[in-house]
Amino acid sequence: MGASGRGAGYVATGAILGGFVLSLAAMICWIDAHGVTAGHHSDAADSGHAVLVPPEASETEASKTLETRLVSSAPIVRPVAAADGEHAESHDGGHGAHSQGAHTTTTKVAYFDDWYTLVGLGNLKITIGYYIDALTVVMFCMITLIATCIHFYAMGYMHEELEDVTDHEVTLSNGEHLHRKGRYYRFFQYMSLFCFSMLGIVIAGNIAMTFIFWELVGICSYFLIGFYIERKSASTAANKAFIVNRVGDVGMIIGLMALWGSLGTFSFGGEKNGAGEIVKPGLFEQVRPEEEGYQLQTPEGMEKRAKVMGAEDPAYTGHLLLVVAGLGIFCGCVGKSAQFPLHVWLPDAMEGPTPVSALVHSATMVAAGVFLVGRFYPMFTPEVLLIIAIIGCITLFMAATIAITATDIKRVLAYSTLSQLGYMMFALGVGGWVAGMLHLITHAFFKSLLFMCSGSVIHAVHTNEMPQMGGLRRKMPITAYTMLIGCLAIIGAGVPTIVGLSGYYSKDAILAQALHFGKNNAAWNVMFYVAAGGAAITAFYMFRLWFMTFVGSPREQHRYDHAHESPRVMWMPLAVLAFFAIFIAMPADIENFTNPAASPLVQMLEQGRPDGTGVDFSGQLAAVMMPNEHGSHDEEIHLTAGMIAFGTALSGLLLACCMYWWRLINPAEVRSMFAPIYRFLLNKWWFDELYDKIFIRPTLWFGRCAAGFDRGCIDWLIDHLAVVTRWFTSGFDRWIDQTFVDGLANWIARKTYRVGLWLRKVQTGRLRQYVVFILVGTVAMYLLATFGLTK
Amino acid sequence: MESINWHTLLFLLFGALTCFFALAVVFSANIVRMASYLILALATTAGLHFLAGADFVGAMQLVLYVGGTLVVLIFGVMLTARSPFVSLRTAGGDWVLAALIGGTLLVILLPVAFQIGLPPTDTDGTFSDETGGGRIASSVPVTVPTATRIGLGFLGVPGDDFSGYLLAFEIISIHLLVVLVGAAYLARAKRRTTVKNGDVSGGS
Amino acid sequence: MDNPSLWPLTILVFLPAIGSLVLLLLPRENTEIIKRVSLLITVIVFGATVVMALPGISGGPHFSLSADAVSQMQNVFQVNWIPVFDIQYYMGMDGISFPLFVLTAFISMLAMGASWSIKKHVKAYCVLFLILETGMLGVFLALDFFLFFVFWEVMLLPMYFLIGVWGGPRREYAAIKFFLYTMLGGVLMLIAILMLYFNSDLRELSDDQLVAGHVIADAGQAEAWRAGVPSLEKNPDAQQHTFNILALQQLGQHTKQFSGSVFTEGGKSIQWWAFVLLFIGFIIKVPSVPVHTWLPDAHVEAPTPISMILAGILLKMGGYGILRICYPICPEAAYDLAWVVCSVGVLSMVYGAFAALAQNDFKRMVAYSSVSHMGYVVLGLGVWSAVEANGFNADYWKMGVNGAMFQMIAHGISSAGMFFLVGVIYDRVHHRDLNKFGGLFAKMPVYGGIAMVIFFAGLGLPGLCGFIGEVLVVLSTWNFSIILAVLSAFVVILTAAYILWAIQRVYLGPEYKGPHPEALTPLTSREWSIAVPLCIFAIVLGVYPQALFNYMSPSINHTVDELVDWQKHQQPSAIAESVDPPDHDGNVETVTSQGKDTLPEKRSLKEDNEESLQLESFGALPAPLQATEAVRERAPPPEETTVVGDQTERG
Amino acid sequence: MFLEAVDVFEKKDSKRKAMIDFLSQPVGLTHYLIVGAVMFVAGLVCMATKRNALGVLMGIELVLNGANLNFVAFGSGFLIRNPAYQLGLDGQIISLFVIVLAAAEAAIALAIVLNFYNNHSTVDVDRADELKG
Repeated sequence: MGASGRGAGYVATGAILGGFVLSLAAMICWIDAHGVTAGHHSDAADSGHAVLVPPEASETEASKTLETRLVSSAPIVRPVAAADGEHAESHDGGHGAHSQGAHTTTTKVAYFDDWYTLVGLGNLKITIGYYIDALTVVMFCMITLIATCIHFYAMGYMHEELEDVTDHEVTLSNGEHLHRKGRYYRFFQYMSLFCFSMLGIVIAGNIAMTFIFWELVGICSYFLIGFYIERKSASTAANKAFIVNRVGDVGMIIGLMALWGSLGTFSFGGEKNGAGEIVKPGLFEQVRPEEEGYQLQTPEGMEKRAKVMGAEDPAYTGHLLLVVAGLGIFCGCVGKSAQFPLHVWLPDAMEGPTPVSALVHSATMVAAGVFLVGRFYPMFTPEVLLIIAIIGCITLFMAATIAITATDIKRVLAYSTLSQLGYMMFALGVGGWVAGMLHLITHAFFKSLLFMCSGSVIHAVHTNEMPQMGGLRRKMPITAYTMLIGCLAIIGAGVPTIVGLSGYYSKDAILAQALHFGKNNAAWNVMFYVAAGGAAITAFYMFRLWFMTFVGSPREQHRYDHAHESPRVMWMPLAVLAFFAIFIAMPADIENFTNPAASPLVQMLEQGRPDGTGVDFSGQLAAVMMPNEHGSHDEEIHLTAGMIAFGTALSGLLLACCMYWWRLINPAEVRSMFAPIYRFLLNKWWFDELYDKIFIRPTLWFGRCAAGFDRGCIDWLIDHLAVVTRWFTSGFDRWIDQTFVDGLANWIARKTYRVGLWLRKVQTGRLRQYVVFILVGTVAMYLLATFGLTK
Repeated sequence: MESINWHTLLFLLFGALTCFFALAVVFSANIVRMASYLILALATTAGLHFLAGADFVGAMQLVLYVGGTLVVLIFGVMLTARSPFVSLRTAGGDWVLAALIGGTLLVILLPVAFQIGLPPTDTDGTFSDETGGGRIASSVPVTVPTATRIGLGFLGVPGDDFSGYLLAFEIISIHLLVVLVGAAYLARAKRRTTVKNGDVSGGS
Repeated sequence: MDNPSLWPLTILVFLPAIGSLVLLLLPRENTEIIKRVSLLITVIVFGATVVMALPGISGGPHFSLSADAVSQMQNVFQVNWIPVFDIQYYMGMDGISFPLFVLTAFISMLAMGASWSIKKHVKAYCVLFLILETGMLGVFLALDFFLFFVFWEVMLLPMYFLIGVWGGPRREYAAIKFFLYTMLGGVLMLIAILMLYFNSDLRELSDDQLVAGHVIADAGQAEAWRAGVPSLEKNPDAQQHTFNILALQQLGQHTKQFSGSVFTEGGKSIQWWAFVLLFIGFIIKVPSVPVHTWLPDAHVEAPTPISMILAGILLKMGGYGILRICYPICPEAAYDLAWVVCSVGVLSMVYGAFAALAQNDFKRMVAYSSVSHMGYVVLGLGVWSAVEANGFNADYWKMGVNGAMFQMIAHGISSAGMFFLVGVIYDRVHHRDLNKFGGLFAKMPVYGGIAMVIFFAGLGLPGLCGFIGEVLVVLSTWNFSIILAVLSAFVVILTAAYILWAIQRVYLGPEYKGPHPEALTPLTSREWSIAVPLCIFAIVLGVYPQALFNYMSPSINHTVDELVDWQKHQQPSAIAESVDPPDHDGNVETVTSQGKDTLPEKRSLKEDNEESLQLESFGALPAPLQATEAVRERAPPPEETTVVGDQTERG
Repeated sequence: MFLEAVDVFEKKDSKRKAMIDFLSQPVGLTHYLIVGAVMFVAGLVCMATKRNALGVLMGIELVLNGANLNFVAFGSGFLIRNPAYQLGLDGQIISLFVIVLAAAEAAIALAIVLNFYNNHSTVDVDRADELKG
């Protein structure tokens, strides 16, 4: 293998690096055209750029990052937005001055068109296209940057695969360990395919294309989780991941059907004809028409569909269809983002190599669900958003509690990922679009950092079990301190109201919005407290992890002795990511330094905010009011939420210090004190067992029933029909002779004899039984005479 | 308030006693007690016969049944009353079966008793002049001796409410004779076969 | 009649049969030559079909993609065969049959290539195989019902022997089961054919319809044709029966000939019974639950190439028959029973997937997956979502039918591939127990990679052929029935489960657990050259499905449009209700009486139809005299015949 | 208080009155038939359940007596006034015959039982299954 395998790594890394460079260029173009923060471009000429500068450059580059596999038929790129001066100005002013609701009527900038028609049947088209707005640009940069880091890292981490590998986790039937060829090249092949698919989701111009790439990232994830195909646990985890994702996809398909059946298009922005005119309004336009000031309304198509269905109240049923569509799409996101109740696959997915965990199962793919919720945000009714919030809330709490007891370092991180994804969903659900997206970005950085640090540790000590580590800080300082940065970022460490790590900004925004939501919907106020409590738990388990791994005395001297700092190709990416984990969300503006909203990232995201989602709006079916996100920037709310977040995180951190650093509290005692809860958490709330009982076994049982029904019932019937027929036809003559002619006499004789024998049994010779017979006979005759004869 | 009808009271007494003893026969396990209850049951039946105006039959019941047949039976009891046979237990299943069938029969018979005992309807013209119909007897029964008329009947002289029974009477007489001879023959001791069959029974 | 396509198509269809005659002359011992000759013949056939398919090539019959021809029947030829019964040697192709025709040639070629592992009675095998191919090709081209039936049965017998002689241990059982099932289907079909035949009367068609039914070449010949047959007025009983499928379609859609009751007055109509009989016959072939049990046995016992043929082509005939025959000839019954069709489809999908989950035999698993995948086809054909309420919008139905047709082709590729892949390892290790495999990926990496592509195509992964058909069918179902749509969506979980589980058990894992591990050698070049084209097609159709839709869609849409036209004529209540009653109160009388009086004289049937339509629309008005009659005759639109006019005279 | 007492008294009184009414009713055929039925059924149950041969005999006596009682009742002029429905003296005569035959039967049966006892040393009828087919 050797050189050629290494070549695969170079090619893949080079490609993704190129992708990053192009994304960066695209971002620069974007900023050039539309500005980072509108507030810094106060002159109208600059904002006029949006129209004047033909954005082909950014366009083609963005498409190139798709590794240019799709033939772009020279798309005519035009901003949909009528970005005339007035709009742009109010847009700018709105963000810069951070005034509430000012941007509600502005139209966000988005470029979209179709490249390629996959299936075109008359009016109905399934296409491959693009939809580019600020969110897309930011996501592109984030994904390619992290992917580049991880590719570099993987070149170091996977070097064993360059030569023949002995897999110590697989024991053959002859007792030896498996010896196989290295699969370095295949790893990078899958990684590249994954990056392609992931970018495809981000750039997708319609929900069907999203679905296509959705499935593709699913299959890449399947390959990567099951990378060690010889390990039974790995292939099982891969199957589990794919199948659980498919469960979510069913919901997504249902959502697609609901959209397709009534609206007849999947396109986000709209379908264009050759001249670039929109011939069919996109989903967003249909749900939030520009003329209506982007207010959510039931699209015409759904009401029509409801009428066709014979609904008594088409408006109501149409709205229901919209809810179904939203919920369906969200189902897909639940599967992909491993939200409750489809979260079971993600921890198992840690069977894959650690770079995979870092890239696929923490930073990007699982975030695709959150991204889709963000992308599809205009379509969600408040009812759906409420459900999203509830699901997110459950997930963040549940996963956090499980993470407390896990001992596998990657699993702790996996559950922490779940929990953080829950935060994102929760943020989106309570109306915090920017908060959720911001957390998506920041989380991607610090979580991939954490995973890569854990990979570095695993690489050094060859175990995943934290109880076998300890004191590694001295052996591998870079890893330890970058990981510390990651931990601080994830718990949202920072000085309240002044400055903090990236997580500080995103988490504060989420909690502020949650508090804001709770203030508007008293019934759901509890979710804020759950989220705040989750922050404490997060701090606790993250530092439990860090202390157990890096602090104290080595628990296994042997492993400690062999530990070493990772090579440069591995720690360099750590440093890069650590840098971003600290600074990515920080305000760049010195004047506004303490204002979180002044961060360029936040400003960029604000640009990508879906039209019409920044205002208060309330539900039709459920009594819920989605508060305007800007309301959460209110000093009172924001300060309260920030202090609560700080306090909870600090308490969790202190508890972790007490238990694992200062050793004031013995964890074992705590464990035994809460033995039932501990068992409950250790067994992951018994979800696997539960699903096994209520889904897998019945399904297999039903499958066996179906197969058995085929053999036992249908085939049996057929076979016997055939036997009967054959018997009937072939032996018909003989049968007649034997049965009717010869047989009759024999039959009578035999039957007489039989009857005699049978009657003999009645003659027991017992006097008393005879008496009983007489009695029975008498009664029977009487009854016969009474009821039988006298009719 | 009417006065108590003593005829009814006596009937109820005797009827209840009869039923009670009959059931006692069924439910007692000991053969000697069964015999005693049977005597009492038959005796009270005789009382019922008297109350129904059948004085001769009642007397014969007492003389022949209670005095004759029962003595024969008790004789048999005493002859065979070795301890294992005094109380032979019946299996529970048999009880259940018997109770089931007996109950069914009773359920059938009792409605019949009510049906038959009830007077024909008034629309039945032949009976409309009678007071109370079939069920209601006169409150004070008039006892008419029946022995003479029965004797006449047996001698073949038909009366206004009975036929002649000379032939039947003769047949019965012959029958009794034959029975007595047969009984004597059957019951005589047969030493030889006893030993042989005793072996068989011992073996089984 | 001028039949330029007669000889080329005849030669094409019968080339395999002629080839089998040539094979008879070859010595039996020289098996290699026999196989090569057979392969050569199949390659020639496939090459010829490809030439026909390619747009740029002219000369000889080819499939035209030009706008005026693409939706129509092309390369039609008619020769009288048994004139007494108007049986013709009559073939043609359109976008529905032609892709299947090409698929047949393609899969036959690959299956012949896969036949090298056959060692027993090679000559007989090849002869039967070629006859089978002729039968299959003929079925897809035949446009005469009788001819269709003949090909259908011709195909059956070689298949019986191919399973029964060259099959596995229980081959006789499987062969007889296959035979009996298919015979049953054939018998039902025959009954239906005769029912339709004896109730048909060509004379009622208008000139245009006669042309559309290829009874006459153009409208100018109509006079001559009418002169040649007994006149309808004078000789109403001298019916001109026909086996012409296209003419029968016209009859079914434009006349009321198949709407009479069969058994009792007011009972189910002729076309209802014909539809049911034909449908049962075709779903046996598809096969759908509950008449599917021949398939697993036949597949398990059949040799690999025959499994490929079975799954790749034979199953498609059911779907083809439903689309070509059931729906256009019996539209009324089809509309009536659409929910049955769809339910059968969904049931098959769900049931097949569940059953596949429980299998331990690799081939059986694949066989059940076929049942499940073909369920999509039946479902897609059935989603008659064009109703009055949505203004007869047939877009979604068209999408379903297109999806179903695509699924047929895609399944032809993926399932043939799957069976071939199973056959490859069966040839090596001689068992198919899923639990006794493992680690094949490491031992046979190329094979493993190809298997991944094919199996994921079966799973419906985007970018591979299985996805397009499934997603189109499932998406189109929503507008027909939400419940069925949701159920069919859930099948994707089961599909993923059984395919991934099978992959895990066979290809993944540390080591091979079954017997003969030494026999697991990499693919030979022959096997490679069979598997790779399938892979390529799976990928090409997955990323460029439009290539296929260009051929199929116009014809499919044309068929669907015709049915929707029929439906519009059937449900004129919308038109009638929109008319203001008082305005036409007088008109009702006049038009009605006029219609009744003049109908016998007016023999232009097109007018007749319009007339009756008009009558129909006015008949809905509350005219006192007509009220009761109208109520009696105007039962629910799709079930009961609604035309007042010419129905009565025919009797 | 007073009212309650009256109430109680009335209740008691009504019960007593019902009792007296019942006793003042003349006896009818039904009464006899009921007693006869009870005896008959008791006899049958006795026959069916007693394993002792003499118990079975006693059951037969009960059955016969039950039948006898019916005969007498049907023949009684007190119970049935309508001559068209009564057996008259025939009933009594038949019951006399029954008594006589019962005596004869008892004698014979006893002889059989004794013989059986001599041969088998038991009176358990379940042991006498020589009639078994």
